[in-house]
Amino acid sequence: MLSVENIRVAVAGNTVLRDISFTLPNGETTVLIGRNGAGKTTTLRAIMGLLPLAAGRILVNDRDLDGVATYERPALGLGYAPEDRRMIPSFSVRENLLLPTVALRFPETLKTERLRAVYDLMPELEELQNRSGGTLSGGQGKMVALGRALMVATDVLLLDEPFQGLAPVLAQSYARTLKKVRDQRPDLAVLVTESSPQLLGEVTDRALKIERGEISETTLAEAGH
Amino acid sequence: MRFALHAALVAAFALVPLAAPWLGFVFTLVLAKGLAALGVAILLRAGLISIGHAAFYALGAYAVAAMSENAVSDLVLQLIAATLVSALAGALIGLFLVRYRGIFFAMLNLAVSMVFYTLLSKMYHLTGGTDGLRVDTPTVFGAVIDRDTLEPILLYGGLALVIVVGLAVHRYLKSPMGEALPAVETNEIRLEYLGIAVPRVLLSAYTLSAALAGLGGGVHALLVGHVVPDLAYWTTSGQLVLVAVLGGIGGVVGPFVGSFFLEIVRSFAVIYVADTWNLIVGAGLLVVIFFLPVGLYGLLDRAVRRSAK
Amino acid sequence: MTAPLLSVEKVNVAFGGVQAANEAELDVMSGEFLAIIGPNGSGKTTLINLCTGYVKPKSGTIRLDGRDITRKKPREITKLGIARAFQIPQLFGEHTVVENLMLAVAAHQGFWDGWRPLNRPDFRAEAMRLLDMVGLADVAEANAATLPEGQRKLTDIALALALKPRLLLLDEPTAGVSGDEKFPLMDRLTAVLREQKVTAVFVEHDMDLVRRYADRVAVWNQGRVAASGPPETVFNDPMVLRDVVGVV
Amino acid sequence: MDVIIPMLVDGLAASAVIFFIAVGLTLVFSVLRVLNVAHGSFYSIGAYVAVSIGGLAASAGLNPWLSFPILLLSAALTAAALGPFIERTFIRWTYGKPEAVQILVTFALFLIFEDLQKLVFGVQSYYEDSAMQVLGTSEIGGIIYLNYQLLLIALAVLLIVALRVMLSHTRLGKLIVAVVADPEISQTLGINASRVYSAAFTIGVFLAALGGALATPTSGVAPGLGADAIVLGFAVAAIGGLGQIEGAAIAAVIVGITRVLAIYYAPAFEPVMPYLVMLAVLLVRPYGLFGAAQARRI
Amino acid sequence: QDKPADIGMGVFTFTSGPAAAYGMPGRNAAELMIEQINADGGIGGVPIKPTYVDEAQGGEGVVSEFRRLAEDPEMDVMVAALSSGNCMALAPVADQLQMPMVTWNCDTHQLFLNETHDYVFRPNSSTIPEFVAYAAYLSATDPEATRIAIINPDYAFGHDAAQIFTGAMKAFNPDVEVVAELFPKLGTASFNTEISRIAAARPDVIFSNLWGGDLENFIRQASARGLFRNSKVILALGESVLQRTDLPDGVIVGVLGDGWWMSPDAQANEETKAFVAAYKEKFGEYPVFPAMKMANTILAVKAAYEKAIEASDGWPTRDDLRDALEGLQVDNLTGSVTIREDHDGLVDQVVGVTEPTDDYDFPIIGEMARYPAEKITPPVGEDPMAWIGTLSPDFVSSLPAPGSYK
Ligand SMILES: Nc1ncnc2c1ncn2[C@@H]1O[C@H](COP(=O)(O)OP(=O)(O)OP(=O)(O)O)[C@@H](O)[C@H]1O
Ligand SMILES: Nc1ncnc2c1ncn2[C@@H]1O[C@H](COP(=O)(O)OP(=O)(O)OP(=O)(O)O)[C@@H](O)[C@H]1O
Ligand SMILES: CC(C)C[C@H](N)C(=O)O
Ligand SMILES: [Mg+2]
Ligand SMILES: [Mg+2]
Repeated sequence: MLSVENIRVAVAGNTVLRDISFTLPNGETTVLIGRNGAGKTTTLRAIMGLLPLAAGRILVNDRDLDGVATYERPALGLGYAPEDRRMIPSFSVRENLLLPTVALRFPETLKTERLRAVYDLMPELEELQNRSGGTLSGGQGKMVALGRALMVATDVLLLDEPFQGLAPVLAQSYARTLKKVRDQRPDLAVLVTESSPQLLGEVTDRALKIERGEISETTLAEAGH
Repeated sequence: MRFALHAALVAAFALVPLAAPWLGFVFTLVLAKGLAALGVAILLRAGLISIGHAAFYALGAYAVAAMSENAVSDLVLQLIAATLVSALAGALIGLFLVRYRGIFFAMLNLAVSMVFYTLLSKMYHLTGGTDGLRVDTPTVFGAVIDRDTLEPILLYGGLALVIVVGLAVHRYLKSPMGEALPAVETNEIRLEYLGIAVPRVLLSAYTLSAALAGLGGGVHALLVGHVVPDLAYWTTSGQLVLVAVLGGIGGVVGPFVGSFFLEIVRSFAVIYVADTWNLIVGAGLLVVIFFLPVGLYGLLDRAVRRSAK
Repeated sequence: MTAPLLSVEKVNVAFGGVQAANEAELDVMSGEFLAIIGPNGSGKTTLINLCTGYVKPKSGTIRLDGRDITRKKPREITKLGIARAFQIPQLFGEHTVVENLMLAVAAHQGFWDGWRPLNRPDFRAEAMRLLDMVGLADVAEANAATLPEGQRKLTDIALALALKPRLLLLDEPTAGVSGDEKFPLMDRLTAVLREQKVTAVFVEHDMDLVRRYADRVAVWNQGRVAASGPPETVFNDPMVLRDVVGVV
Repeated sequence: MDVIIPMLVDGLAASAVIFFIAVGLTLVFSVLRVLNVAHGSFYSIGAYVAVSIGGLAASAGLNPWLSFPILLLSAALTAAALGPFIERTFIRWTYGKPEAVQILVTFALFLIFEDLQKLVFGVQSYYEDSAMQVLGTSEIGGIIYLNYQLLLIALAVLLIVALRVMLSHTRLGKLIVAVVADPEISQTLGINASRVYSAAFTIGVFLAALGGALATPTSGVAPGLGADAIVLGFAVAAIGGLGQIEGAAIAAVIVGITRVLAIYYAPAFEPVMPYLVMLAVLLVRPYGLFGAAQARRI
Repeated sequence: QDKPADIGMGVFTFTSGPAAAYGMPGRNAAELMIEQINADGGIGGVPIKPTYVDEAQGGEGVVSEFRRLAEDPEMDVMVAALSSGNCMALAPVADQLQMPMVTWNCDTHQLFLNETHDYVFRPNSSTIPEFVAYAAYLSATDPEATRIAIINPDYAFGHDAAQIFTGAMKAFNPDVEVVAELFPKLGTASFNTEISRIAAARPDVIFSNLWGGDLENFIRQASARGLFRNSKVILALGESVLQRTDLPDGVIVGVLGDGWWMSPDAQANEETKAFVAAYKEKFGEYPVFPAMKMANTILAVKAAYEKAIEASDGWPTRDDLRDALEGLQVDNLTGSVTIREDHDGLVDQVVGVTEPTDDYDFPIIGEMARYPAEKITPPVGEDPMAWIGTLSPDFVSSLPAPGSYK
């Protein structure tokens, strides 16, 4: 469970987010909708601590993230898949998936267990596991990024524009994966940003719309105009 | 207000040596190195750091020495030659170097200067090897003078020269070509997409900077009366960069302020704290970089403006 | 039908595995406004990079007025009359907005004069005129690096206009421009372009914008044109609706 | 043809020393993107520490074979004492700053260290060669060589292997590679990037100090050591392609061997060989042997 | 002019950088000698007040320091400099500022070659006699030696020496050939390649005028690699490191002059013994030849002053001192020196070979020859290189034999 309380965020001088507040209940998938430059990525980056808060606070399971460095947040169960797939090119897919567990010094048993779980969710990753991160296509990269986030995401999962640039076929299977995730992890709160929410139909529990740095409840229907 | 500051600087420069004549020598050295540092500063504006400009400084100096060896004794001719030779060398070397950026530009300048340094110390018959060459007291417009008259000529003539050159360089920096230099650092691609030939921008800057270094070297040679290969050694180049940044690369005056600072610190450090003058200069440099990115001149300038308000 | 101003013939380029241009074919007619739409990563920006010499194709030819420009440098192509605005604004961060513009004006009207200042009345006047047009006159003296994304975008477009091009390539001109400013901006822009008979190609994610300003739409997908024609036909093509969803 | 053997032994031994200098420089650059002029100071400080400790050990009559662990120890001490401190105080500040600034900050540090060394160790030259003595010599092709030279070659090879293993098979190695590839995403995956930077820089200091320490058994330590080391290190790092460990190794071999050849066939050019090689290489490959341009996405 | 409070003396030497290892003994000797002179009343009742200048700051720094001091009316004489480069740079300045300059160590023969310096004097020898002496000693002890290898520092001093030594050797024995000639740059740390190169050339003789830290490194590496076993070695500045490196026996060394603190003349001189003892006492090592050179040079200045005081009524001016230096003849700690009309010094050359001794924990010089200055110094005005060309084998036999100097 994640709650964002009146945060203000400025990027390179101009305020992008004004007094944003919302909560992500466990077991629910929330979509954050908004056109380019609305502030979706900024929101997620702020939650990951990549951007400083000018005001407000962010809590995970009622723990204030203030003073918790970015690199300490995955340990709290935050998983993040950025807008542009960002693989370590010289690592294999498997190494890329394991990287966060290496960083967090997971015991071997836990590592293999998590990896297993991810492979069960996304069998296609098991086939890719020996490909090097540099050679992945955009779509494949998105899938691996999701898997990598799931390796540590026990509480909160943040996905930035997962469908952007995905060929429709891939997009469908990605959506199915999200559905599985929600069904299998009732204690996981998921936030997906999207400028094109159509595909999210059957996954979404709630939709938030972000416009000129402010947030409002909405429904996919009206968002999808 | 700025004008007042500059006038004050010039006046101080002209008057102090009357009180302590040996400073006349140091001040003239300040002018010589300041010219070279100005050349380095021009390139720094484009984000290009040359750890090799001492080569052009030395080239100018040796050009003067070579001329006085070969009985071309007129000071004016000698300085013109020093400038032209270095400019030419700069243009030729620049042709290759303007393709490079960042570290690699620095490295290649270093390499070129070290090769030149070695040539200077190896070609005994031409360069007198490491003992270097004598530079005889020149004639001025044909008039034979002795060293005691040469030095004021170098100091005050040099000062006048620096003012003229400074104004010219100032205009250049304000011209489109000059304004394009920082643009090369911030966004070279956009310049290309404006149809501007970046190599040409840089080549002209490189040639100009080499010419300035050569002129400075010429003055140095006439002043010290003896040239040695060390003039081209990379530490000398490092010093020029240091001086430029110390003084501030924003304007034309900065490098001279930096050069002044360094020479004075050195002259007095060797008298009182002989063993730690590197330390002092190093610390000074850190202070400038961390706390006043505008350089010493920027500091002066601000101080003056503030006091003006 | 007249000969195309710009023509892209069987162009291929790949980055690692990604085929960013795949036997790409495209003609741009003189005077038209061509919109290019398509999913992210489909190769739209790459197309512009190809036409301006920033990316060199593995194979294929690009012609301006029938003249081969495939292997020319960006600055040579610019001199031939193609100007470009970037998806990520490309500005001179150490200069003020008006200085940015004056540099562009100088580039067009006489740059190689080391004696007269950049900041001379005629250059400044022209620069201010351009800033006025994109509605940035009031931030003229601001440092370009400090502008918000939207205004950076507009400055970038103004820089391209300063070159008085025959063909203008705009990469997502209104991305980052807040919604209420989009249309006024495009109105001013298109007015100027029409009046100066400038041919324009613009990459856009905003379909309303495309419907409203494009004479013709080319749908880019996986490095080539998937469909092309007047907006009304294209936007009724089911394939387009299916494949280009994800770009609203 | 009597050149071949000396060329290999002396050349490679020289290459080894050069490599020790360049590899730390290039490693630090590959991680921190900072070209560290002060690297030369760490080299000479390592040397001074080694002769000091070695001298004490010798005068205490310790077994000369202990001088090898002492060389390592000296490097480790130097790294521990200076690495994290310098990185946190000065280097960190220069991340992402223009090269000119980085070079000048580290150059200033270099100047300061030069005088600090003079104040601590004075100007006379020190030496401690028991390591060289105990190893003795061997005659190859009628010329007597120091076994220590052969040891240096072996150590250099060992070092390359060790670094490779470290980078691709240890936890720290993986983290370093990740941070180099993408500092920001690395943090979102739980990597403490700034700790990694510190570690990488400290390793760099260690390598520099090790190079200095390993040089002492054959050559005394005197002021000016660092200055020569750093320019040579730059040249080699640039030739190999900045940030390329294998590149540095190959560049070191080329430079070492060309210098030997020069001493045989054109002694006058020996000092410029590194620069001539650099000019030649960079004119053909502008980013060095193993380096490549990173085209800017627009 | 009447008596000043003290005699201002500028003393130029390397006190930092790699050359300091060689320059420091010079400074130490100056301190001690001046102390002693002042202790017994100074010169003509006036104490010397030294100002030390570090030559390591480079050409223009040294020049500007010289100027600054010269302008100070308190300053009366300059003892400068260690390096030939600096002497050449300072000489014209001395003439210009009419400041008497007495060189203490720089020894390039170029200094007075085709220039006259009215205010510059060298009460020391130049490279010509210094290196001719080594050639003479070698061909006397080892006439068969024909294959010579040379390894000298890569600057004028090294190159001149190579030229002079080979020139003389060829004059003494036409069969002499140079089988290897190397000029490693100053501050080289590892000479291994050079050593292999030399070893491969199988020379009878290895000549070197490396100095300071370079010399120490070379000796250590070369002796470890058996170079001293397979060839005869000449180390022109070997004496300056006798106490710091364990030099094998039988190496030809000398002192670029007569400044060997243990030479018969030196030992015969109570003053010298006292100086040596005091030096050892104060600085923990015996005075190497740069120290002796400095001491002798200061004695020359003292003598010049006394001569000037005689000559002039009132206290001597700078010009009086200059005049006194002309043709000065003075006995010093290790022998004597005469200043010729070209301002160059006539100094004997002492050469010998290292040999073990029970009295010290380092080798000393034995089998010495002391070559009389006038015999091995080219006459005034004669081109040195041409003069060397005129030498012949019987020149060698006309010189005192090795071992004759006891
Ligand atoms: N580095 C930056 N410098 C200046 N402005 C920035 C920077 N990064 C983001 N912005 C601005 O912050 C605002 C929000 O950016 P953000 O990336 O969060 O938008 P978004 O909703 O994710 O858009 P998209 O759908 O394109 O990802 C935009 O106006 C953008 O221009
Ligand atoms: N310089 C480059 N190096 C490597 N890959 C590149 C480069 N430029 C483009 N690509 C790849 O080529 C493909 C097309 O990129 P391009 O920028 O043209 O897409 P686009 O259509 O402009 O996408 P968007 O709408 O997001 O701007 C992408 O997969 C991109 O990753
Ligand atoms: C150390 C000295 C032997 C230097 C030499 N005398 C010179 O003139 O440079
Ligand atoms: Mg986004
Ligand atoms: Mg694009």
